[in-house]
Amino acid sequence: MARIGLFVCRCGRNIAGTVDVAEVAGILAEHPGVVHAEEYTYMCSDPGQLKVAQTIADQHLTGVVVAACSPQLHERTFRIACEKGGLNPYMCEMANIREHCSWVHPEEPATTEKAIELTRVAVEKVKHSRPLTPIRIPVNRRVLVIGAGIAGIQVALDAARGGYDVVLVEREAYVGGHMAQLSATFPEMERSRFLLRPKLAQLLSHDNVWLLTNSEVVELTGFVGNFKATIKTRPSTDAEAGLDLADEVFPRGVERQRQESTVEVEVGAVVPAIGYDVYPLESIPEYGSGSIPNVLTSLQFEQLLRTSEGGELRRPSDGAVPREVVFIQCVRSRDREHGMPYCSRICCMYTAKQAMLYKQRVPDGQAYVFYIDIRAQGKDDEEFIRRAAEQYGVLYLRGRVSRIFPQDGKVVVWGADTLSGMNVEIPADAVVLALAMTPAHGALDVARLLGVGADDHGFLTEAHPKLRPVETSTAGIFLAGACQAPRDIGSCVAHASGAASKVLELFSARHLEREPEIAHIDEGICAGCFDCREVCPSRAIEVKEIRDRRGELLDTVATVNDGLCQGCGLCVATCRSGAADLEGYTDSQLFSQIEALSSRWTSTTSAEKPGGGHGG
Amino acid sequence: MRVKISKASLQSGFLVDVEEMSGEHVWSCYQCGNCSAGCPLAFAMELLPNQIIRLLHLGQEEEVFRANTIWLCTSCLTCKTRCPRGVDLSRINESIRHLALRRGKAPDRFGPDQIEPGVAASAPPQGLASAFRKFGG
Amino acid sequence: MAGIGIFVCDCDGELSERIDLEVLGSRLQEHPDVVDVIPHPHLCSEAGLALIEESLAGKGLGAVLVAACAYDLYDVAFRPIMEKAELGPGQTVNLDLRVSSSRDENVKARTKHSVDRALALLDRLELPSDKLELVPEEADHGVVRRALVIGGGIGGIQAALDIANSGHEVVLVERQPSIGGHMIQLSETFPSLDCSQCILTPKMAEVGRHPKVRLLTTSEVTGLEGRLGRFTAKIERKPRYVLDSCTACGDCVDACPVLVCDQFNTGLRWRKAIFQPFPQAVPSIFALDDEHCLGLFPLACGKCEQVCEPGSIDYDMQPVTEEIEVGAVVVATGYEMYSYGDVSEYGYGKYDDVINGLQFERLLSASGPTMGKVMRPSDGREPKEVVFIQCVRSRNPERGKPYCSGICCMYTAKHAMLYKHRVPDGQAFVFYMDIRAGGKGYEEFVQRAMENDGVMYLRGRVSKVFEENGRIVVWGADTLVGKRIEIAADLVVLATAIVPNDGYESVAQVTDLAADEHGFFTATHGKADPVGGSVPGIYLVGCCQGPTDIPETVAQASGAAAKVCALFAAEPKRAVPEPMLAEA
Amino acid sequence: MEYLYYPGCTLVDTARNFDRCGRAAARALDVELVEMPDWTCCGTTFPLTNRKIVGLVAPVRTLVNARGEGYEELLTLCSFCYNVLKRANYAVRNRGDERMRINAYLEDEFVRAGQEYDEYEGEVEVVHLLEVLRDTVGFESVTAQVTRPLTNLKVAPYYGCLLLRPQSEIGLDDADEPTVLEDLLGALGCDVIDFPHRVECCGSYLGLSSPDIALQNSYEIVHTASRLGADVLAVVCPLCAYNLDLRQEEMHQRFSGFRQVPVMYFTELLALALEVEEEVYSWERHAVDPLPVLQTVGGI
Amino acid sequence: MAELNPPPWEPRIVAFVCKWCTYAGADLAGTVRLRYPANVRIVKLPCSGRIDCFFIVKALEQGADAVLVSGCHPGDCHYSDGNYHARRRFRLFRRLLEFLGVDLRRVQFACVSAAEGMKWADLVSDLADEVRQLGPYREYHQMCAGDGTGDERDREATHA
Repeated sequence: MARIGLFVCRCGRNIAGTVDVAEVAGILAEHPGVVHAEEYTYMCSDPGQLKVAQTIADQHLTGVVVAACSPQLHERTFRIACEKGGLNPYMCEMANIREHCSWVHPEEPATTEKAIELTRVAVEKVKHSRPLTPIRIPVNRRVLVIGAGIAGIQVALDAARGGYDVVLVEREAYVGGHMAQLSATFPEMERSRFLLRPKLAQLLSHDNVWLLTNSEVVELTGFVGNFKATIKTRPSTDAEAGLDLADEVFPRGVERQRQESTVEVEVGAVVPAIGYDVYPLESIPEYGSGSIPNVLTSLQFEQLLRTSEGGELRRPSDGAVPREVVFIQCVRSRDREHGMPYCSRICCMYTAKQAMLYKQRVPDGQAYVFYIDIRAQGKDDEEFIRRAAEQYGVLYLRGRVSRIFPQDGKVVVWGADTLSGMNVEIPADAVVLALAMTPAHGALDVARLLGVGADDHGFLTEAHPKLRPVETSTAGIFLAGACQAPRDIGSCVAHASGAASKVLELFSARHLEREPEIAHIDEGICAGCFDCREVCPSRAIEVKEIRDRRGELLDTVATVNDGLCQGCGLCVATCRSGAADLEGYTDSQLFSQIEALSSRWTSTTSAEKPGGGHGG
Repeated sequence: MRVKISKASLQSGFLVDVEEMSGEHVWSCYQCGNCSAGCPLAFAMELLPNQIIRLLHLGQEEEVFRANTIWLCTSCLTCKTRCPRGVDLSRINESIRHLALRRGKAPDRFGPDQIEPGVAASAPPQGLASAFRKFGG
Repeated sequence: MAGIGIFVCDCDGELSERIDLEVLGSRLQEHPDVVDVIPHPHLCSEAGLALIEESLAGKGLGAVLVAACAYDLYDVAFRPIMEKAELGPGQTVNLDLRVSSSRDENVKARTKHSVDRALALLDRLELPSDKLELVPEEADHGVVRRALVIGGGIGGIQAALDIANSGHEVVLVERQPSIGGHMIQLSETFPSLDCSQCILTPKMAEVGRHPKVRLLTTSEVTGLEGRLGRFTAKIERKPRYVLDSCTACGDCVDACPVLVCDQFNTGLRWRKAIFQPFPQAVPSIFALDDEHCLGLFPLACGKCEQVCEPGSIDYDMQPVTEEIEVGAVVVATGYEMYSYGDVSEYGYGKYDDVINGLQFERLLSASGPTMGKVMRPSDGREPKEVVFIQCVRSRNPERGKPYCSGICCMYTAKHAMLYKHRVPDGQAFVFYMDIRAGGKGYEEFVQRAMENDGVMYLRGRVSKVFEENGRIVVWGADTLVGKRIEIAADLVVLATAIVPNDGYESVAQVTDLAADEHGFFTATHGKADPVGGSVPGIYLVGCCQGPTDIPETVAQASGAAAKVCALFAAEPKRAVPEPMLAEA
Repeated sequence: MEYLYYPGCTLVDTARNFDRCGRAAARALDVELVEMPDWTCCGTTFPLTNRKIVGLVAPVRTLVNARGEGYEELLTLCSFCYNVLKRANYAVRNRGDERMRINAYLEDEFVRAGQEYDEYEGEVEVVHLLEVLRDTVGFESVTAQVTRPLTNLKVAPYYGCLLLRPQSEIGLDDADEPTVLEDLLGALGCDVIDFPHRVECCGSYLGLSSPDIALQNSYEIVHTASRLGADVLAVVCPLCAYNLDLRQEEMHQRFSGFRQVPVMYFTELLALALEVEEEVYSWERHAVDPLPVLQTVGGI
Repeated sequence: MAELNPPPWEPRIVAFVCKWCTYAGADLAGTVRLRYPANVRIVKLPCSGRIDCFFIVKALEQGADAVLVSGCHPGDCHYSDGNYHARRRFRLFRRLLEFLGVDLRRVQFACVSAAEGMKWADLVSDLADEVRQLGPYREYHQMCAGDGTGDERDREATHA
């Protein structure tokens, strides 16, 4: 006979403000199988958890229900509390009466009634729960890093220094990504390649790092700790050899595939660090769609700055020195109508940097910057911008540019200065566009390949924006750098190291404990139709042969690979004989939950109550 | 109407003169508007104090001269006191006044003849003297 | 006896552009133990390395300082040579000449800074005489696999968890009676608007119960000797006057007669002299505030002791100092809001209804002094018009701090938004200079505040704030329409500048970490090594090195953890060779 | 104690009652104000451009003469004089080239007049009576000597600009949150109200050059004071007194619902509280007669 | 007296949602404090692919006036294609229900991602309104109850 303890959380006023917590506890106290019901201010607090553990011991509970916030937040907390009290953690369920109830409904009887029903559902579920024990699976302590830009390099470096094998895959023929193409970094004003060099040198000096350029991951199977990646490598041309920063720093160079090849690598973790691209200039008609000479993208300008180091900066069209250069920020950023709604974050700073470097190259030149807001929130950034404006005489104009057109050898810019309230026209020698930062081309394919989420734009989605910024919703796959959101180099490096620490954490033990909420198949019932095998997305269904004493094959039935099964339950829904079931979501649990929602229970709440809320 | 901006217009002698005379660094201003927010006389100004500096940035000499702003600044230093960039607008305005006077862009000079006798009697000498100073350069 | 040799790299002229290497050399030459200063245009080149090797042999140097670029490079290029010459970590140290490069433009200042750093590092070198200190059995490059984390805010918590979950011991030191830092004071967090306590308490609880984490609250680090891989930390554990047997029942609070201004609630509420800062506190043990308790010497009260059933009150508790060996240190000392004192033109501290952002967080917090009801501190009325002023003493070299405080734009947008959710018929105004919404979903968030919640944004600073018959009058400007703005508000919220937590001075003094003129610690390199402190083996997380929002802080914390774990990793040799290649 | 006193043009002319009250009150507190012999104009405005070195001649000459009189301090009652003299002194002390140039002028001038001259380096200290009362006499001793406390006289303190700004060069008090005037009035027993507009500008010389604009501005100030229920508006500068007091009749005509408020110089209130002899006051010089309110509220 | 003027009837809606997308979306609706009617009761499942058609029948039988099934958007599925299998199954199932004479307006399918708190709130509000128009699903309840009435309160009486 079940002995269930119920704990209803007030969560300060978060729940108690709209739900009559006392009534929830009161009514459920009468529910069959419930032997203990109480309310408390903060169940998640140490004393709250202590209550749970204590009551389990005192009341010899066989199950616990905590009616509080979303299980996404505290299920683990309370399951551990139950363990402390000597109860199998999987005999604990939560009823979400905050996110799904108190926060979304006004204060009225219907809200309390809903809270009561949700709690009852949890109680009924626990009655049909079974004790479960976590599954231990081995971890292959080798990491696959996709993308050898600064973020990828940093992840690889940290993992290698942690003593683990690294497979670093780069789509291009060279490593270093965009950073290798930049002139200098802000606000330090140091040659970008000088910063990249030592990292690369150290990375390649580790003999547990395997760098594959010209390569792409074409398939990924398996699961956390036990992935299998298929990597396709293009043959590299002689032209490519030597171009690479890697050759610069690494005396014996990087060995390159001469013929196309495909390899399969077993890894325990995967870190996509696939970086970013910029919005195509071709699709910006009002700025000439790339047809106007001397209208450059910021990356093209970086190239100019890098190559003109020490010398004079000359524009590509006619080799003339541009005396007046207009920089335009937020091109297709913060522009939900024509481009990207988000802010590309780094443009303000690199534009200021480019303007300053330009002035260094062309001391008598004049730089203009069109901006909407100057976003200089990083360390030393504000001071950097002030230097640009005050010491380098860069003229900042607050406003967008509506049109650019060529006119007798000049590029005429029509913009506004919203501070003086005037429209301005600048005949410039060159225009530099800070194009929106977009996800790298093919980002969505990578997302699909790895089975991680991506937002509407194609930036890969982190598990939680605040507290899990480098993890994905798929165990064993972590994010690094600008593929998650636009960020500058420093932030990329920190973010990458963050991803690396998750890898090191995962690799710190040879085994990983997995949630036991997975499917199992009753061999006694299984008819061996293997429909389940067809639908299983994680290829977890295997064939098991049943033989008699003499080894004669009697039957083949389906069985579940604990390591692979992710517990989606597709097989259960598909199985016609009802041999399959899903721990934590068994048929008996679910049917009892549905019955708990039956209208007949409403008799337990007072009859005057209107049935439901009217929204707000 | 669209204002043409170029290196020439920016590096106009005007801005140079103002900086030289006032000893203030006009480019220190980042247009936060604190000066305008606090200026007691701004209600009567055709251009706000921060707009004066903005127009200096853009080299719009005529606009600056045309406005009554510089002549209404009493150098009360409220702006300087609260300016986050340490710009002393009173010095800038005084410099512009002088340039205006020199270049004949000033309104009629304010002199003894402009005061009605009645006022003159009750007016504190310091008021008269300072007024003549401000308008007489 | 063998002295110290110094190698100075010019990194192909990169460094002499920023630092006067001549001066550096001559100043270091003056150090008593320094026998030779050897400059070279490019130390990590073949020639450079050769030079080092022969000088090590020829001059028989007892210890070496390499003044070059990032620590990363030192590790790969120079350490092998040093080890070949049998110089352990104690005899070699690397000075990153770029530490101060990104700071002001002036070569002189940078040179001086570099000299100071170098001298500080020279004192950390152990000359052969005290070389014996390396005990053979710990010869796996003498790394103590235990980390010290200073500061129990979100940064410290995350770093501690990541390190501990990788199987290493962590000592987490926090000055307050509970961990949680500023984040636990916040109501809801941008841009996802999930409630700060809901997402932080699980982590706090995890730290509290983690077998690998030793949590020392009401404690401070008072000393740190040693070097990368082997520090000895002195930790003073201040008396809390309440024993661990405390069940947090709260009987003592009812008994305590002393009312004290509640710092956790930013002075918007009273608490007792014996208290728990907030309900979810970890550890959930009360603390006795000895400044105000009447029970301490001479014992005049003792009421709490009388009512305490478990008998957990101990008035005679004394401070204890213990020494702990650690291999690495993570500094996460966090921030504070710009002090009350001199925001005179806004009447901050003069008028009750002029408050700062952190105070408004408490007003919004469901567990705050008003249970989440927005009301004016002065008379408890619900404010119908609220003015938010950004950049108060930020971006203000004249009267405050020259830097941007980084997070105000976003939390102000959040404040305005949450205010509108609480007071639908209210109006929020925001004075700003630039809206800095550079982060995932930030721009969209601010747009939402403007469009969905009708928050009025005004681009301009506020010159003056004063009280007039019960309302707070704000004199500001809108530089876009070129008009002066006057708003008679019910409540004014100032986004005052973020400054380093006042603990930074003692930490800086104890750790030798380089800090900028504002007290923020400087990273080895803002881009190449954003979490590395200027002392090898000490890492920086979050606001202690500059204003940083929560996601960035968490990423940095994990980043620092990665550095620590890599350092602690068993000697980096390849794991069992499994077949990497298999023809597909 | 004894101070060399610099009255300045206005205090011996349209505002001589302020001056008389000042001297008498000071005497009552044993502060002897010795008028500087044949003083000349302070220059009225401090030159704000680098090119106008000439503007410094007048104030510095005054300071040099003060030094000649053998005094270390020069005391003023008028914000204009105080501001100009103090800033000029600051310039001489802190700006090398200006010191050189101005000394060159003066040396030439003195030598022609047959006097010898040694370079002035800012030896003289410019002080305001308020400073002396606060720092030397001390407000508590002022209170002690008050024989007729101005109890329940609601006074709005008004500083204007020149007494406080620029803070870096004047430094008499915090430019945004000054207290010296409140403290003095408090010492006299007045009921000091929190007056938000106390550091706004009165309109200064615009009162003469652009009377209309100046009027709107000063109306804002006076009207606020009267709305806040002030019986008296206390000022420290004769020009403020002019803009705020002498034009209230016009305000009355221009703006409906305006209640006039008598404007008094701080020296007048000081004198009243110390009960100095009657002849120093000349109430007829006030546009808004303070007597009625003084009698009803101040009990005078 | 309650019996004399019974409170306005309100629909009961049972929702079967996957824990990765829709459940999280509903959580989001909570964290951003959106408002929607309290008629819906969520039953959490790992994936919409776990949903057995009998669950839906059972829910209606137990007195639900409508059933909502919601999972991830195509391609978003945490298990790569669980939701796709689910959709295929439901297409078939809808035919069956139609054949049985079940009013399909009372069995709805949707996709709500973890980021779509607003969509969830709107979805529930609209469905609640729609079902309010349709009125209680007496026909089906009677069919299941077997007795003549089938209206909840009557059945309560019989149970008592």
